[in-house]
Amino acid sequence: MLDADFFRRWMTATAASVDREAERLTALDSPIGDADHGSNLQRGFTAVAAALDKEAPGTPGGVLILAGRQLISTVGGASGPLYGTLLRRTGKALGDAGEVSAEQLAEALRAGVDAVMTLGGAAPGDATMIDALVPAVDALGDSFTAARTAAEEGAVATTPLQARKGRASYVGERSIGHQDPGATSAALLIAALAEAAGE
Amino acid sequence: MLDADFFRRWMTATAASVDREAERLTALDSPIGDADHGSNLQRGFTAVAAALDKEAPGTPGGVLILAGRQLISTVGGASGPLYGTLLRRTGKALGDAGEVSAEQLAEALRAGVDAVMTLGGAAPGDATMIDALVPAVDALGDSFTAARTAAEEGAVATTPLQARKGRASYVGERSIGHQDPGATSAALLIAALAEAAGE
Amino acid sequence: MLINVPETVVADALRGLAAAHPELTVDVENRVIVRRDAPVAGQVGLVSGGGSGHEPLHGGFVGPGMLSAACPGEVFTSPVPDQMLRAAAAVDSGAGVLFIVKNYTGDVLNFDMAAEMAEDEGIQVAKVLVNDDVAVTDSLYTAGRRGTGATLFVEKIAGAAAAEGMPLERVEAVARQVNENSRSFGIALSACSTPAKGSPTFDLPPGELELGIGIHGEPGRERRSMMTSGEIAEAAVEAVVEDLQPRNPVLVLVNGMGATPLLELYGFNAEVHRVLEQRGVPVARVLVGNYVTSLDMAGASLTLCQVDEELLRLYDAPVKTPGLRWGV
Amino acid sequence: MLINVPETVVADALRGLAAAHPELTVDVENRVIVRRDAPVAGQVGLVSGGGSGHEPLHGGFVGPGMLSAACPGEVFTSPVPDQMLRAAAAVDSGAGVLFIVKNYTGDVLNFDMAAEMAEDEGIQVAKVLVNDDVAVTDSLYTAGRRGTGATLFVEKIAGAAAAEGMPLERVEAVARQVNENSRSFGIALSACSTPAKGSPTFDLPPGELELGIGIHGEPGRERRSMMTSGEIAEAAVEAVVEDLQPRNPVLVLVNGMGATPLLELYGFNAEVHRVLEQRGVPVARVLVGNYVTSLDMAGASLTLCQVDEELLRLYDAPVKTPGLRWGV
Ligand SMILES: Nc1ncnc2c1ncn2[C@@H]1O[C@H](COP(=O)(O)OP(=O)(O)O)[C@@H](O)[C@H]1O
Ligand SMILES: Nc1ncnc2c1ncn2[C@@H]1O[C@H](COP(=O)(O)OP(=O)(O)O)[C@@H](O)[C@H]1O
Ligand SMILES: [Mg+2]
Ligand SMILES: [Mg+2]
Ligand SMILES: [Mg+2]
Ligand SMILES: [Mg+2]
Repeated sequence: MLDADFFRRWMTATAASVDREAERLTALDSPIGDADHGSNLQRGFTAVAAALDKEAPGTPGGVLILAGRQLISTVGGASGPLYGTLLRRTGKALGDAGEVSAEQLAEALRAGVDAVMTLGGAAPGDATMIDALVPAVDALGDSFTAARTAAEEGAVATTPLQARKGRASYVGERSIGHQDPGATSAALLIAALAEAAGE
Repeated sequence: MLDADFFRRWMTATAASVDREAERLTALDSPIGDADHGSNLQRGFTAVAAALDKEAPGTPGGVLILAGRQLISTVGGASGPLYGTLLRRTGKALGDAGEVSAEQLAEALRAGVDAVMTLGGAAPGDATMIDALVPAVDALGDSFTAARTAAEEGAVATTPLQARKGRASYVGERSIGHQDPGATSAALLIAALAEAAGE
Repeated sequence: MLINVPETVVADALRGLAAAHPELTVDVENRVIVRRDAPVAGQVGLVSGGGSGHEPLHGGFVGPGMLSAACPGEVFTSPVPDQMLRAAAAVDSGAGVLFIVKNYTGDVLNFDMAAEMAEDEGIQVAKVLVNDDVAVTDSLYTAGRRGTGATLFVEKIAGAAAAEGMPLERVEAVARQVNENSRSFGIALSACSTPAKGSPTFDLPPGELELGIGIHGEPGRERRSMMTSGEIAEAAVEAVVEDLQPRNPVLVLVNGMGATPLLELYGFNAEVHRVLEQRGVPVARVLVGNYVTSLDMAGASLTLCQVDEELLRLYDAPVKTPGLRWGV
Repeated sequence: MLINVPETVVADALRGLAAAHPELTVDVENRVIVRRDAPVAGQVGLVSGGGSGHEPLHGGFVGPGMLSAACPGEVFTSPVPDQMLRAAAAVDSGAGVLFIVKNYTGDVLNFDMAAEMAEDEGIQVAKVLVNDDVAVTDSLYTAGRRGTGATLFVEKIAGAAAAEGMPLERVEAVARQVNENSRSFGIALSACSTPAKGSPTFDLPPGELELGIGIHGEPGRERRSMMTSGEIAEAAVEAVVEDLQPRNPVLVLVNGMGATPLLELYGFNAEVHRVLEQRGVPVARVLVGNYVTSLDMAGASLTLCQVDEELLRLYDAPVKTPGLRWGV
């Protein structure tokens, strides 16, 4: 079973990996976007880590709702509301339970990803974070490691696609050949989940 | 004896050589000035050549006065009034004569150079056009070729000097090591004189 | 760059704005710029905002006759809902608040969230989306047309409508009318450098240019080898006029992206006018300058806004902001 | 560059200025920009001019409350006497004309020639030389201190004096007083490219800056490795304040050289104010923007102008020009 501590570890592992990869995320956002994805998420997850330190919610749902709110209040851009909604909705779906199973997390995460798709209007294949999140959720039934691999493959698979949502869509066909920054950061989020699980 | 035609040839030869060397003059004006000396003189001597074509003054003095007026009316910058005054005053000193001797020209040119020194306040050694003009006038008693050589040596000799007049003075000691653009164009003017004399 | 560290660029600019403009209330910590006399009784409040780096848009357009408040985000990053909520609360006199939102996923999502939160607090909110950029043609398969230069016209004209005491629905309708009658097209001669990245956001060798750029340092739709100012004007006017098909006189905005000298911008304006005249498009008013910028990008954009008599009257109405001022 | 060919850059810009500003009479062929209602009966005419590439200076400062006419030369090249003569004739109402001349050999010589010619035609001419740049310290061995940012203050305040109907000697005295009480210092983060040369006028690698630059693309007095905005503000304020030793409140101009984003300029303004406060220099008014530019140079200059009550009143007086406008 996964407790609040596990979810805190997930968030701090995400914060650490976003810190490490911030330059790469921004660089990916340069040729097809506005060169801010790395600093956006860095700002957001630094705030998340600080808030969790300070408030230390006692339930998995509480951790993710707090994290999502922090992202919404500190990131801005497209990724702030989208990642914020992802974590908030996932957290809400987890309810008040003090511990949750991997299956419950998978189900809740699917609700979160659905909310992101509703909010942003992106479908798989549009070359967005969705392309990493959906396969990850699908694979989560097997293992965290499988989810990580699926997310990473999903991110890489955005490279030949033409972006149809977000800023990258503005460059039209010129987005082809570039890996989507949001899909890349989504893979980091899922990798951090595996890391929190010790996998 | 030198007639109006000789002075026209002097001016058109100057125009041609300024055209050829415009980029170099502008490049010299870049590190210590405002990168316009070549285009300034090109504009001016093109106008001089056109005016001489149209009006064809019949005396040496008339040619230089017209040329000087054209420079004043079309060049602007420091070099416009200075070169304009040089030619106008030289022309005035030549008076109404239909032909003048090389000695008369040397004397008139000295009056012209003096007028430039009065107008601009520069003395020899200040790293300006004066550093090419004064030795040229001094050598003109010998031959046109001697004047040309003296002007060229005078121009080269500005390189180690610190500019004390004009824009180049603003960069202070950093003007040391750069040949003065105006001294360089003055050497072209004197070289064109030798060319007009067939030397 | 003339900065301290990338992290404090926006806060530093807000402190400097406060020092220069005592007629604005600048909340540096919460990143909200409000005209000092807000809320103005009986007047609709106008709130806009977006990523920083487009100055004077939006903070420079706060003041009588234009915006009531602006929310600057990080560079090229839309602000967060908390900012818009705070701004709405500061400017609502009870007559309601209009959010003017440039059409970018981030701006739309954050303003949407703010609108929900504001309505929860009893503030009546209307929203208008600015989407004038004709370079984004195929909006079915994109995030929709971007909001660029027309934002200035929407903010100016809706600001005048609010200053006249029009009710929220009217101000919103006017703003929407301005947007629907505006189209823009931008070109870049160089990329810009964001403080965070420190180097150009994309590679544009001298001698080449990008057609159909936005205002966030993103490359355009197409790369070409260098064109003359006249050829660029032809391309821009064609793109805008073909899409807008104006029948009435137009407001013309010849906008610099940041690093293009005014000398060149005025020269470009001459070419734009030449082409408009050839096409028989009557010009009502002209604005030339750096208004909706993209940091230190070299280039320009053209915006045309077709106006009827009411819109023209509102455009001409007095405005007193750091970035745009006339009649007062 | 956004140009047709280097040869027509100035003429193209003048055509574009004419298209944008019907309130100005723009003589494209003879290169003179005159306010449409000139000569204004009973008022001294104010004429300035200089090389192009500094826009909005000077052409953008023509209008009620500021210049009567401006003469644009080629890029960074002072105009020719014929232009000033024509301008003087156009604006002289019989009350005489003041030439406002930035201190550069070329400007001085050409305006001097024009003044002689104008007086030959019976126009009373006075001249004021602007020489505010403290970077040029050793003026015994140079062409003297350059004229830079203070030109804006001289033109604005003398313009207000003329608009009040003051006689030529008074307007001249006011202009001289403004100049004597003004000092400037500039820094560059990049060189500029002139249309004729097409590439940067000097080499300035990223990560280095030039202190003590002028406005003609010339390098400065000293090269340094990159400093923070705060450190640059300290250097600029120190240079200006040590030379000016102000006792009265000052007008502050935080001026962009052309390619520095407003975002950075406002951040720089914050630092300037911090340092002024530390030094106990009281600030009367602040102006932040690209006013006295050097094409696409990145960088900024600081100008302080110490004012008494009369100068401040004249500074605050209405002005209506393309580049500076308030009170009307
Ligand atoms: N409508 C959308 N639905 C899902 N994801 C989106 C959408 N729009 C953008 N994204 C994701 O957001 C990423 C960009 O985030 P970021 O750079 O932080 O924001 P912005 O685009 O506002 O600068 C994209 O790479 C993409 O994965
Ligand atoms: N006071 C002066 N006396 C003599 N020559 C001068 C003086 N000032 C400048 N010059 C000459 O003019 C040249 C520069 O001319 P130019 O570049 O055309 O004008 P500007 O300096 O106005 O841009 C200098 O290289 C120098 O030789
Ligand atoms: Mg981005
Ligand atoms: Mg020069
Ligand atoms: Mg962004
Ligand atoms: Mg010059």
